[in-house]
Amino acid sequence: MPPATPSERCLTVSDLAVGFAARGGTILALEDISFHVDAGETLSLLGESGSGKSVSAQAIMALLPDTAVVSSGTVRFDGKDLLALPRRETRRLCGTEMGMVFQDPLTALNPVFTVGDQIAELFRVRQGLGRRAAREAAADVIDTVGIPDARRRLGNYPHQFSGGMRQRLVIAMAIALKPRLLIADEPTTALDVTVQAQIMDLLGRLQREHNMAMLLITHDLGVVADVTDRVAVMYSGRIVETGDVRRVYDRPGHPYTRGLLASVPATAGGGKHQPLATIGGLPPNPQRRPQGCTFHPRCPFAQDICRTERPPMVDLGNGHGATCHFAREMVADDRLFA
Amino acid sequence: MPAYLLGRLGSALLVVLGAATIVFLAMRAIPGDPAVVMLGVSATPEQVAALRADWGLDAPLPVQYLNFLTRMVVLDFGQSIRLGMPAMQAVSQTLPYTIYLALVAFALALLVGFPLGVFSALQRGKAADKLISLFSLAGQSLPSFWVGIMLVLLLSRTLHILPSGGAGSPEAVLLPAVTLALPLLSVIVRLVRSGLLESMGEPYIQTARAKGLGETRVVGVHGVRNMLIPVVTVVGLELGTLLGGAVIVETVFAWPGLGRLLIDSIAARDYAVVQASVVMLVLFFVSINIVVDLLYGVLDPRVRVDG
Amino acid sequence: MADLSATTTLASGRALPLGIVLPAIVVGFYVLAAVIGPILLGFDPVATSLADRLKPPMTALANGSLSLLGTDAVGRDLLAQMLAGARISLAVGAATLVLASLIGVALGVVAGYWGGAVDTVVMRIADIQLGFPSILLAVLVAAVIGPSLTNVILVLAVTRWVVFARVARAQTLTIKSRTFVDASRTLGATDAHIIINCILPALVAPILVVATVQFGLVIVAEASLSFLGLGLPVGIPTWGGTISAGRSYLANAWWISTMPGIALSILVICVGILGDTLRDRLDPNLVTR
Amino acid sequence: QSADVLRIANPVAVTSLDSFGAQSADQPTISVMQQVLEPLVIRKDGQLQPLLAASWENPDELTWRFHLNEGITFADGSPLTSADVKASLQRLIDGKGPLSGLWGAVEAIETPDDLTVDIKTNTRLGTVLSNLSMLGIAPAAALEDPNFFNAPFGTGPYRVAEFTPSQFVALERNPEYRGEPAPTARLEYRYIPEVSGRITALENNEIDVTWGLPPDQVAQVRDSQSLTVESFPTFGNYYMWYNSSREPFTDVRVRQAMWHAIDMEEIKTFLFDGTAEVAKGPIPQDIFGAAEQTPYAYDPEKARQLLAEAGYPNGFTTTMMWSSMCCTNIREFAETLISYWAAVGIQVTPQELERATWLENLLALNWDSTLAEGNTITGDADFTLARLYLSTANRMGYANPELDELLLAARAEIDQDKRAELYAEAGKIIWDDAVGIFPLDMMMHAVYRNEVTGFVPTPTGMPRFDTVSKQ
Amino acid sequence: MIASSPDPLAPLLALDNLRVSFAIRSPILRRIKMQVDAVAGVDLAVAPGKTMGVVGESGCGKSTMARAIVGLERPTGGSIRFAGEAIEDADANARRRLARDIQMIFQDPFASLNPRKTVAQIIGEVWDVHPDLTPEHGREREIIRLMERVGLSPEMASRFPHQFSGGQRQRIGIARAIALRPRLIVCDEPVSALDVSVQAQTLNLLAELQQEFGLAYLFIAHDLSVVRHISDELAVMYLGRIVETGPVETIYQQPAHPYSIALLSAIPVPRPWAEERPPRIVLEGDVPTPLAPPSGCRFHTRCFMARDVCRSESPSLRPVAGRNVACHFAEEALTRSAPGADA
Ligand SMILES: Nc1ncnc2c1ncn2[C@@H]1O[C@H](COP(=O)(O)OP(=O)(O)OP(=O)(O)O)[C@@H](O)[C@H]1O
Ligand SMILES: Nc1ncnc2c1ncn2[C@@H]1O[C@H](COP(=O)(O)OP(=O)(O)OP(=O)(O)O)[C@@H](O)[C@H]1O
Ligand SMILES: [Mg+2]
Ligand SMILES: [Mg+2]
Repeated sequence: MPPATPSERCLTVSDLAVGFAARGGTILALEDISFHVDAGETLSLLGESGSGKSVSAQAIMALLPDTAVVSSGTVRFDGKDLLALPRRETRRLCGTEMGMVFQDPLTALNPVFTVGDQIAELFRVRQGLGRRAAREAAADVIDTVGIPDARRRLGNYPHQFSGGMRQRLVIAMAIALKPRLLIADEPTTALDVTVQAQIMDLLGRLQREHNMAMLLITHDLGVVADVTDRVAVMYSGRIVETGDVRRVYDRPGHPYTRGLLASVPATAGGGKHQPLATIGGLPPNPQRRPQGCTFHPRCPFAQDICRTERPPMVDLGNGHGATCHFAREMVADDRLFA
Repeated sequence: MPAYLLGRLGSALLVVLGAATIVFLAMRAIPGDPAVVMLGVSATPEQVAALRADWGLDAPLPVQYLNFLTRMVVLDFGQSIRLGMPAMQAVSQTLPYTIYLALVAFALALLVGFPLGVFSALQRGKAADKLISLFSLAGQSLPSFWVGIMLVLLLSRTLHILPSGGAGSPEAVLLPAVTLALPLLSVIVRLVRSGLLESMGEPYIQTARAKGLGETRVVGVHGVRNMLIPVVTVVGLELGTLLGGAVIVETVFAWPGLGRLLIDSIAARDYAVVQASVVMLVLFFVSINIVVDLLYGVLDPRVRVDG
Repeated sequence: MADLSATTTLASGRALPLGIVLPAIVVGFYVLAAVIGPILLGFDPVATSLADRLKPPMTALANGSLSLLGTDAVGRDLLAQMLAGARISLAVGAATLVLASLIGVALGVVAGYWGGAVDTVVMRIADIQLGFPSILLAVLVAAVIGPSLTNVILVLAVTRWVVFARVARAQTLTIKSRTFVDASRTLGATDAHIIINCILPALVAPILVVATVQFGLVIVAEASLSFLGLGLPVGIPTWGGTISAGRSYLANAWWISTMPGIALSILVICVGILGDTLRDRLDPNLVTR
Repeated sequence: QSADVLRIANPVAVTSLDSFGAQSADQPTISVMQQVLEPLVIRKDGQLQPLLAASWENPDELTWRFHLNEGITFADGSPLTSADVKASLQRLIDGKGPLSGLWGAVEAIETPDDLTVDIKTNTRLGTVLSNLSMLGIAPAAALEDPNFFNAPFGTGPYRVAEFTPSQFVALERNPEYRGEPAPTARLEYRYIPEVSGRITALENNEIDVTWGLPPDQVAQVRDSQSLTVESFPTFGNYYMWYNSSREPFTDVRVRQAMWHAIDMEEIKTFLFDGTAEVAKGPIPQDIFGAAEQTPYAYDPEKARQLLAEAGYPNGFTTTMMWSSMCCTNIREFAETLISYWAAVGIQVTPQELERATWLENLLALNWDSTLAEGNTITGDADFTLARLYLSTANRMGYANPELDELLLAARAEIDQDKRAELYAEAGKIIWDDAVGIFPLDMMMHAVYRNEVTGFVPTPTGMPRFDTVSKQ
Repeated sequence: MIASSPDPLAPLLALDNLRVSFAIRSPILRRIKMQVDAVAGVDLAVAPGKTMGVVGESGCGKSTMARAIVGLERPTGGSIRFAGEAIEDADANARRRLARDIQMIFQDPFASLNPRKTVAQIIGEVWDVHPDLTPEHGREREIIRLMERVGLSPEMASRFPHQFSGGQRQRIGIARAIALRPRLIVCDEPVSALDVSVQAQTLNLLAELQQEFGLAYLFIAHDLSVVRHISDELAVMYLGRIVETGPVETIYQQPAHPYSIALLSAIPVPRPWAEERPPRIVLEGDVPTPLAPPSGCRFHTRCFMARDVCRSESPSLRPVAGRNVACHFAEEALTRSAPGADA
């Protein structure tokens, strides 16, 4: 990986491991998670349901539930190790330095307070603004996320907004205090295609305006391609591949990434009525992950070594890496993407 | 809103009417005759008949019923046989005591139960939580007359801290209020605890945390406010039954409330007072329900009727 | 789609937590005591012994036996009386709950499933029931049929059905709008089929939970009826009856009221814990009263 | 607490102060009102003595003439006149309450002058004096006022200052009272139904005096340093009636057998802590007209033998009902009796009923046997015997022409000594025929704090406090 | 079975001006506040053995239409014909008969399975309701056969839904839907809740089943790539109406309704650099609520081509270039969406 100058580096996660206390032992939700996001850059965490994307975000924002145990790793933000700080200190960075957009805009807003109150609360509590000034500021933010008639709508309750507008409100809240890092956990999953396009546009615009670093969490391969610089693909609590989007998509170094890309019906309409490529089997139970490469039971290329040895992150050049014993062979294989 | 209120009032009136009819029929269906109760062992049929005629009880049932309903409209329930005064006067002399007792108990339940529930939720799974849970479980289902008796035994008889009964001194309300409050308090503790836990699991709490708000504010403002909705619904209902539950507590503590009046009046087959008490109790109950409904609208903007 | 196997059903053979085992043992002990207790230590309501009256716990009686928990106002052994009372109180509790839940579930399901006028009528009746002083009801029934076991159960069931009806109705409302009910409908299923196959099974857990809370309340309510002189006939011992009878003797024989009170409390608390644990395991979202 | 206020706890609520109507026989009402309204004659130490009336005579057999004392005034300053007496008696009769039956024979009340009242009857009425002892005289003008009974007054030492039905009554000194003013300025009655509540309140100095304790709790209170217990006989007793119109109680041997099965002495000693008297007649001995009878001996053998003779060698099954609100330890008492009967093979099912239901059953003769408490409040045997034991009253299915004759003759007898003899005879029949079982005569236990002095026992069971003071 | 249609080209299912409205009651008032026309006059035809894809924004009435077809909602107007027979007013008995021909697969594979029943019971419910259709070789064997057919191991028959993954649950739902050998399956977003890899498996299964049993699908989805992959015909819905319908490739290659244009341009594609795409059109504003639909053309509030006439006059479906479009300016739109044209 080309070493980025430390000044532009915004967030660095290294060797993060998070477990959950559960009946019948701990669930290791994250293992060996390392990635970084630079200022003005977008990193996408891509992966299927349960692969650990949200837990990663929660770990950074100190939002993990009490049952979670961070067993190792560091999260460096602004030179500080957030995991070493008391939770209270980390929280203090939330809102001001780090903002977060949640998946479901309906439930992410408190239903019993007006949106004005909820946004103004940020200014009042975090910046000590007076009631009126806070409201003014709130109106301004709502305006910047493109909700018309902002001032009047301050007094409305979340249920009086449509899904897309709610998501904009959540975004407004996340960027209100101009954080340097924005974490967006599946910000458009609950939305329609056309609205999704609006929201992604908005996020892109805001990111450029504020030169924010953005960590975008999604399971939609398409969304990633549009707005992302780099991508990290997660599978069963681990990052299996990371690198520049185009490189990863065009030349996936991990069979899982490869399978994922293949199973999307081609938008171009090719292969109509042809069976889609699929990944056989099921994701492992996090309490009983297979030995060696966690993907090996489902991997069409699995060899003996995959069953016994955990593959290291193989450097494929230009910041592209994959945790597969045969990553180089994968990249060299031209069968899939001619 | 007025239309809504009207509809709600309409159904409330229906409930009152239903209760009134039932109490009217019930009093006449049960054995025992007011005249006989009054005259006692020596009652002769002639005496009984004369008294019944005096009280208008010799009229046909439908006539009595109609009479009862028409006069009920102006809250006139007739004369109390036992007390020699208008039944409504008897009720209005005792109802304030019951309402006072219920309100003190309610306040107590709220002031103690609410913080205890919040505390318990925040301490989830810890020893304090378990202890509070046990306490609330006990408080919810222990017989209030037994609790009352034990409280008297302990605080009044043994420690001489509080008066054992009556409404003579200002502190006399404490023991009956505590006894009456205990079940409600326990319900509140449990509701608040589970409500807060549920509300704390909602995504908007994560949002609040992600805003960097202190945990106190997250719990105290965002958590508590949402938890109020289920709590108010149940507590409102319970407040209504608090009045009914007062019967036993009033007996144990010689509290001169409506509950005692009701018991004594039933025993004396004092139709007018029983009818008045029941109608007033039910009226109170449905009013509280309406208030709760309205409050619900205040607390939860999602059900607010706009425009 | 979190790990769903975490929501283990009771049937799964995992080690049961103390929250179930301990209270279950206690409740089992009560049931056992109720069943065999009276056989071991018979209670004869007419075996009064005036010389032995109001004896404190651990007193040797005139006939040489030891009274573990003392004697009552006519010299009958309190322990024997409580054992016999356990049988009655438990029976009353169980019978009442069965009756109340049958009525409540039936009405609640009907109201919730068909809604509209039926719903309105049932819920208004429930309102009347809730607002109506249950003591009057007790007097009514007691007076009309005379004090009897059936009566007490009837009165208690009538005052309890509303709770079950409400839960059943609420649950029916949510279940009937669930997709799997739609799925049954698209198969052409009739209302009866849906009620039997979709609604009723979903009611079992919440009703069971409500029943555990109500169990304590019902036993207590029976006691309260006895306290007001509307309970079971004299000569049929119940905990409530004993507590109530002992209240005039608080000054000189505290044990008469206290002992059955403690026995009752322990049972009620244990059943409550069972209910809580059950609720946590069966339906974490159910808010019960 | 001020020595000028005596705090009294009622075991039963004072529901009304109208002593002329429904509550005319109501003990709590009379108990308060006897200090407010005074009768023409009063029963003192078993004797009827003049109070408002100075003297009386019978101009003829159907007329009772009373001469009122001169110069007596009501608390409002108005003088007592014969019109007040007439109005009061008339109101009692018109009130149709439980005492109005005592005056069924009255034909006219006349007031020849301001201080003379004539009560004319259609038959001879021997009970006029004892009946009058229950009639407090209220001012005629005030009786017209519907609100009078919220704060009634009369010629007595106290007048009512405050009244909340069922809760609270306060009496204050009557400034116009002709005699020595009552030692305590204010009497406050509070209703505390629970025994333990009353005792606790007493111990905690929340009240000064109460009564109505169960006999078996008295010993306990006696031990208390700060309390005094006064126990004294009353006009009240327990009785257990058989429904003599029903099998097997139609047979006198059965009735007697059941009596013989019970050890009254043991009941008295243990259940009543010795604070009751084994009955020696159907009414307590202090009542006018009572005569001592020979108690039935505790003799289970004899009981069995009598049963066998009556055709029930193996006993029988029957029921006994009572009112749950009857009296303090009625249930224990009943259970004890039932145990005794069980010992001679008679299975008695207990039926504890609500009072109204009990009364309805009682009047309908819809019962086998019943246990109850009676109080001859007038202190005159007629009140109990002639009201209840006449075959025309048909209270217990027992009909005996001889008894009827005696009782009617006694009521019509103006000569009080002769009356007493007739009642004695009637009492003996009731006793020997075992119309019911008369187990115990009740004692009253008044408990007060040691500061209280001057309490005078009242056999009516309705204590008065116009002689009581606090130090 | 309902009389088999003589003409193989006649539509199996035909919606004619179908309307479904809901009365909105305020929560405590219980009185009708307003009317939502969730489906506001839809014409649609599904050919036997073919797949009709339906796309549209959330809340545009797709599910309501689907539910009306299977009888879960009562239409307030228009007609539904199945194999030529009007079924919109079918009573309970007729519905039971229809259930043999029309089945449904639901979006949420978890919610659509009774959590208290085993897989065998869930599939077997079919014959609880239709005992007369119980296969000769017995229920058990048929259940096993069905499970095998949809790719579930028969040992799992006694498991409960929560013991399955999302994809497996959806297979259970599919097994139940095909148990009666229906002719039409209404699929309401059957793969939306599934991860891409599982989605592919499910789509493959549906395609196989169609081949095997000659099923017709009404396939609702919001993922346009999925719809394109599986459908023969396409209907684009907007606010309770169909704005464009026709052969799927025709529309994809050159949409003729501005909404279709925007929709297709907004599809995120995994490798945009590898495809030639029309320029992205990001629509302004939000979807109007069906409680107060805009006058005239319902899309005019967000339309980048709207003129005055659009505000007043509601366009009806008309044939344009091989498909039906409801737009006053379909021809113009067509030129805009022509490959290579600038939007
Ligand atoms: N509070 C928790 N307790 C126990 N396990 C948890 C908890 N939260 C998450 N997990 C587990 O951690 C793993 C990762 O979950 P996470 O929510 O990060 O997935 P995700 O990638 O965000 O999936 P999705 O796309 O469904 O949101 C899962 O196996 C999940 O079961
Ligand atoms: N039972 C109902 N009562 C009232 N309104 C309803 C009801 N069901 C649906 N609606 C309304 O009808 C409209 C269409 O809903 P429908 O569920 O059919 O949309 P959809 O296209 O399936 O959306 P999605 O893509 O979100 O599933 C929506 O506005 C919805 O709010
Ligand atoms: Mg997630
Ligand atoms: Mg839908």
